[in-house]
Amino acid sequence: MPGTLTDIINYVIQTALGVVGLDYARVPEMLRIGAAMLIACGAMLGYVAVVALFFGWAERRVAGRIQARQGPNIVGPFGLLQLIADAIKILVKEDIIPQTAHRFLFRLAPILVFMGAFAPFVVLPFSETLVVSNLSLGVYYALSFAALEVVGVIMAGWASNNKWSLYGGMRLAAQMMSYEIPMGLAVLTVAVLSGHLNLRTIVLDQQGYWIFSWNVFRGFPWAFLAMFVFYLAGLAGSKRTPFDLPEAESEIVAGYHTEYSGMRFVIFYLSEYATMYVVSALTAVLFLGGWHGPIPHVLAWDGQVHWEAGPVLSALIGMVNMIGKSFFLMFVMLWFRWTYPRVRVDQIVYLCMKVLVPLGIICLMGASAWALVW
Amino acid sequence: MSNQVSAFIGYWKTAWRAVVSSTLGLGVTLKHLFSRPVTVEYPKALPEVPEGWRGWHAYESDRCTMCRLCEQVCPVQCIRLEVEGKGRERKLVRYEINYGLCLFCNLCAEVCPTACLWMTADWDLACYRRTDCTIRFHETDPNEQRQRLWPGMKELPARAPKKPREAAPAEKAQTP
Amino acid sequence: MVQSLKTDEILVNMGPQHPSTHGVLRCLLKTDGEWVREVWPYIGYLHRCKEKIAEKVSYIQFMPYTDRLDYLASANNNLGWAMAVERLTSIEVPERAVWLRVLAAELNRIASHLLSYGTFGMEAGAFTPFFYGFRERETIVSIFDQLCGARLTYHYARIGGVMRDLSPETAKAIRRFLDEMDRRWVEYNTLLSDNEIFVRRTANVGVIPADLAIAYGLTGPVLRGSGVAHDIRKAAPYACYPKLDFKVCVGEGLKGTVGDCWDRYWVRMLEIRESVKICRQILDGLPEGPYQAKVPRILKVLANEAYVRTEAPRGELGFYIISDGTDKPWRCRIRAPSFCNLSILNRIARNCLVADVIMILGSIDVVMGEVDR
Amino acid sequence: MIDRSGEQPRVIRRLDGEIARIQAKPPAERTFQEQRILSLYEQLCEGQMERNVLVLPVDAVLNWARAWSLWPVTFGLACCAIEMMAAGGPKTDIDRFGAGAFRPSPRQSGLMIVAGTLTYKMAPRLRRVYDQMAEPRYVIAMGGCAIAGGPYARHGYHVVKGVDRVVPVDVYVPGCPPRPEALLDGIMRLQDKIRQDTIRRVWREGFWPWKRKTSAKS
Amino acid sequence: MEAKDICEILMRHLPDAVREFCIDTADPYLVIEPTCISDVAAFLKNHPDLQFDMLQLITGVDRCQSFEVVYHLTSLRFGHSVTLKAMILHDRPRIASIADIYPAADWHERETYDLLGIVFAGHPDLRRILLPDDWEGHPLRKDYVAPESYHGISNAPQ
Repeated sequence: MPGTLTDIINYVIQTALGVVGLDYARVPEMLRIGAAMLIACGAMLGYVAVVALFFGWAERRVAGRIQARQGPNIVGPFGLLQLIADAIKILVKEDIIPQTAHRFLFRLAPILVFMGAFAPFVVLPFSETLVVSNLSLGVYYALSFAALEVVGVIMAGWASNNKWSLYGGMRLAAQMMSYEIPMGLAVLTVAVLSGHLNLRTIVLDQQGYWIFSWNVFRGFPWAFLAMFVFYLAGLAGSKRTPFDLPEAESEIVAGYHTEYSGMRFVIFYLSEYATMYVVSALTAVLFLGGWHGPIPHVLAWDGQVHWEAGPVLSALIGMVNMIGKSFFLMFVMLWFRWTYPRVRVDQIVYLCMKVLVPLGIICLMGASAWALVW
Repeated sequence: MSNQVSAFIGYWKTAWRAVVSSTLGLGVTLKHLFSRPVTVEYPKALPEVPEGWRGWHAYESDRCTMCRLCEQVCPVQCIRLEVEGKGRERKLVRYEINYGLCLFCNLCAEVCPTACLWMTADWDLACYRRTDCTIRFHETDPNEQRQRLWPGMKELPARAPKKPREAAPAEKAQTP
Repeated sequence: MVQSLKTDEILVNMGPQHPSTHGVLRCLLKTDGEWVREVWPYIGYLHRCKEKIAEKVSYIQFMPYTDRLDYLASANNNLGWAMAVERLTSIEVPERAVWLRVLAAELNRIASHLLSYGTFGMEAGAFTPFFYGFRERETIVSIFDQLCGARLTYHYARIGGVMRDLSPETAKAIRRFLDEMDRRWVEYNTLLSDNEIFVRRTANVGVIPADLAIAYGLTGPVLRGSGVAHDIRKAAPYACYPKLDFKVCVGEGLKGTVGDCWDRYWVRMLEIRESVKICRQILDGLPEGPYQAKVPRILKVLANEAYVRTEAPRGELGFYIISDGTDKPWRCRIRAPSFCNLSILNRIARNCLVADVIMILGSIDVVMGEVDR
Repeated sequence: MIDRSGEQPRVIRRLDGEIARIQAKPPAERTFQEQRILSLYEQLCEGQMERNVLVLPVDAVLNWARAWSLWPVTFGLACCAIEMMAAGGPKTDIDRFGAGAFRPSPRQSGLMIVAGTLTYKMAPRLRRVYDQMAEPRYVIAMGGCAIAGGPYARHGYHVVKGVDRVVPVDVYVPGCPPRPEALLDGIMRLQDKIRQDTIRRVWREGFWPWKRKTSAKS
Repeated sequence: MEAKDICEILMRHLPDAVREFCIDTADPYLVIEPTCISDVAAFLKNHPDLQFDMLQLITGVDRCQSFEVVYHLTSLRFGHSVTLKAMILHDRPRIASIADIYPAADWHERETYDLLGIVFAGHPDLRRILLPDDWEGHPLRKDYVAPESYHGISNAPQ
């Protein structure tokens, strides 16, 4: 089993200290693993910040071009510094906690929401070796944290003692109850197809004939439908249009983050993009073949291998494939946002329960029948 | 039994219609994504304001006969005219328009018998103090007055000497 | 709803500062969870004392104030006020001026419906139609820039004529815009009207039966959406409408029952196409001649009274003027269509979700400047 | 006022060295736009700010960030609200200045554009929304009605004669309604004003949240 | 159907209601007794060949020594319209409300009460609609003086 990111970091620390002359082996096992894991999570946090900043800018530029206008273009070369200006401004903005709000829960809510959004990053692979920790229950772990985020939002809604936020919180409760089930069914279809819950092995199963070995094409009718079920449920999970009911701007003022200002509001903003990335990356891993992408790792025709990418190069190619697919799927989310109106609360429950769940069950039955036969 | 069947067909028909209409909608936005934006980037490119646009005024005090018609016809009385002296040797002291009240309705320009007050096509008047919104116009030559207020301002388009209106204009001087 | 679960109702203030209340309108919602039991609209946050000003200002000077009544359709308001005063003083208006006023009114109707298309889409959650609507509206507004020198408050009509003649290049610009509007109209429908989510949000929501609409004095697209083919341009033709042929657009319940939000929205979209047709006919048949009759500078009106009604984009706009011989009206009462259309909100927005109240309010399409006068 | 002499004014780099750069140029060949910025800058200096305010480097960064991400709260009252929407529209895109994100709730917004007629019934609401806004907040009074009561000043018994009787106003944009470009001009003037701000003055008033006065907490 | 024969039908059915029929102004109007306004309205609405189903406008006019309440009714079916006027005394203006016959009258009457102080007896919910609830005086009266200040915001011009 090739090492994970923490092994790489461990190895790097060991060689670095070795060069300096300290013997890193004497440090107890637990500390070494902990230090490597901490550094990996720090890197992942930096990656989340970069994704959020980039996609905050991309959202306003794409929105501009779709709406026949320019979008921010004066601040940086292409308006790139716009999000940095927003971030600095909001850092020094006054941070109001309403007197009538519940102090402790008001402060705790954004932390929970960000935890729920950031935790799955540990499991998302970028390439064969670049994954923070290779959990054998990777998919299961990623999905369970979506529920934690919902607890944070409901807490934010209730704690800010504002009728509109209360509505926002309750709406997400209804929404969460409805999108969890189809998401689970779609994931089960893939689990049945590849027989594992470990993300890395799921991707390794999708190796072979270039693109056609992806799950989407491999288990053609079932996995193909399951991808749409998963993606729509993921949209509802990351509160994006057409399911952005919890912070419906035109109906319930600003939804659950009406009373939040300053740094706490940015944490909500950050975690929205984090969940968007998690859903896109999971779709890419489960259905679109993870790091086996348009750029092949190995050139082989009529049976013998002509060119084999080295370990570092294959990690790089894997990363490009993986991030490319995730960013394209996130672009599709932006595209949806500026095209579709918003559904009503009862319509989202109808859609998830009456449309996505039957579809998910059909895919699951089909995939399991197929797995029995082959 | 039949309504179950029709309900079932109805279910799949709406699902199909949803998919088709959504993809068409996506097509429209995609087409716009790659088409040119219509933005006129304000500080770099200026908006093309037509010549007859009703912006803030220009005023020639030497043509003015201090008849106070503009002061009376203005619905909000934002024009203040101060004159000293009597009869023939009246002298204009102050001619002010308060743009905090002004309606930009062009009634004053139409009623002025000697056309000494007319509306130019300039629109930018942002300022920090409310008193700056009242502009004093009592200089003799409007261009020289605008230089004093905002040096470097372009010359006003040369105006033909009191051109008669082409169609049958509202009689100005005629009072019943 | 599980009856046994006794949930107490809370009063929610969809306050004057709310992203989707079309300006400063406050709705007090009595809600049980998301279900709205009662809606009490509170208006008056933009009461600018228009009728008191009408008594203190002369007929000619009140014309710019009518721009600010329904500030999305000021050319229609000018047309109404000018016709009311001309009815009182029986001034004879040259034919070209009448045609030019109706041209400005119809162009303004297109601009007003485009904006209501954009804001209705935004209330449903789609932000893009708002920007497409505004892109077309910018072309109309630049046409009005050349025609009468202002972007929003045109003050184009005068008592006895219009302010400025239609120059040939403005006419060319209008024709270019009308052709482009036909092309864009189809695009708008694929983006919003036929979108399944939008249809689900608006069909069968806020259904107004025809008799209830008439009883509450609704007029305009709100009334025609319920299937009543009442359009003052056809019922009591004024200005040059008898010479123009156009269709009265009525809601037929294509996507749901007759008189739901989608029908009112669809009537406005059809009216955009009708107004494009009308503008083309006006441009073709514009008569020659003077554009302003001779009107004394101080207009004294004998003791008289008249009620003149015109078809504004939101319904029947009426001016009831009582004159007393001086140059100032004794009493001027303005029948604002939005004021009457809004009075039915409490009757139909019951037992629906908060999101539906927003859609019903958007489909009635009120302008607060006109409601509060 | 924009120079009409046909020479396209350069994009004015809005970083902090702007005022110094204009002052360095000899007065003869300053373009009209720069001359106007200077005249308004002098107004600022002898206004309530100190005479020649020393703008620290940290100020430069904070002011640059605040100037370029003014998130307006949707506060459209009347006709000027339509022109404010047109300013947000495709032709004169306000999002280029970073001010396009119209936040629905006052907590997250830093700029309040009072566009339209303020009446007595609406005045307490306006004051409450202003109080709820987070601290570095700015107000633009757009349109004649917000400046001095506009067309309704003489006989309007129910109209407040100017918004500065309710909230402190930073920039006035006259016009009835002003063009969207005039609003953009107003926002650029506000950005000039923001660049004169310094944390030294704000520090004395208690820059950090726990020192803030409690009124904003309501 | 012309205003004249509408007036005749009304004279025939409710002789004591109609005071006079005046045609010298641009729009002819019927002056009716203020006491029987509601049954005139009910009659005009339900009569088979009149059917005035839409109330366009209710206006209050301050004639310094008396108040006038003017009703504009129209029929969408036949296209004709009529104007009714009721004169009421100036010191305590009261008239019966027709909000139960025409639901449209509800808001019109509240506005007339708000701006002119005419009390409509029997109105379901007679409150001020445009002005704030604690506003004194009725602005559209000829003898109205604007207040000096309201809640501390002064009304003095700039």
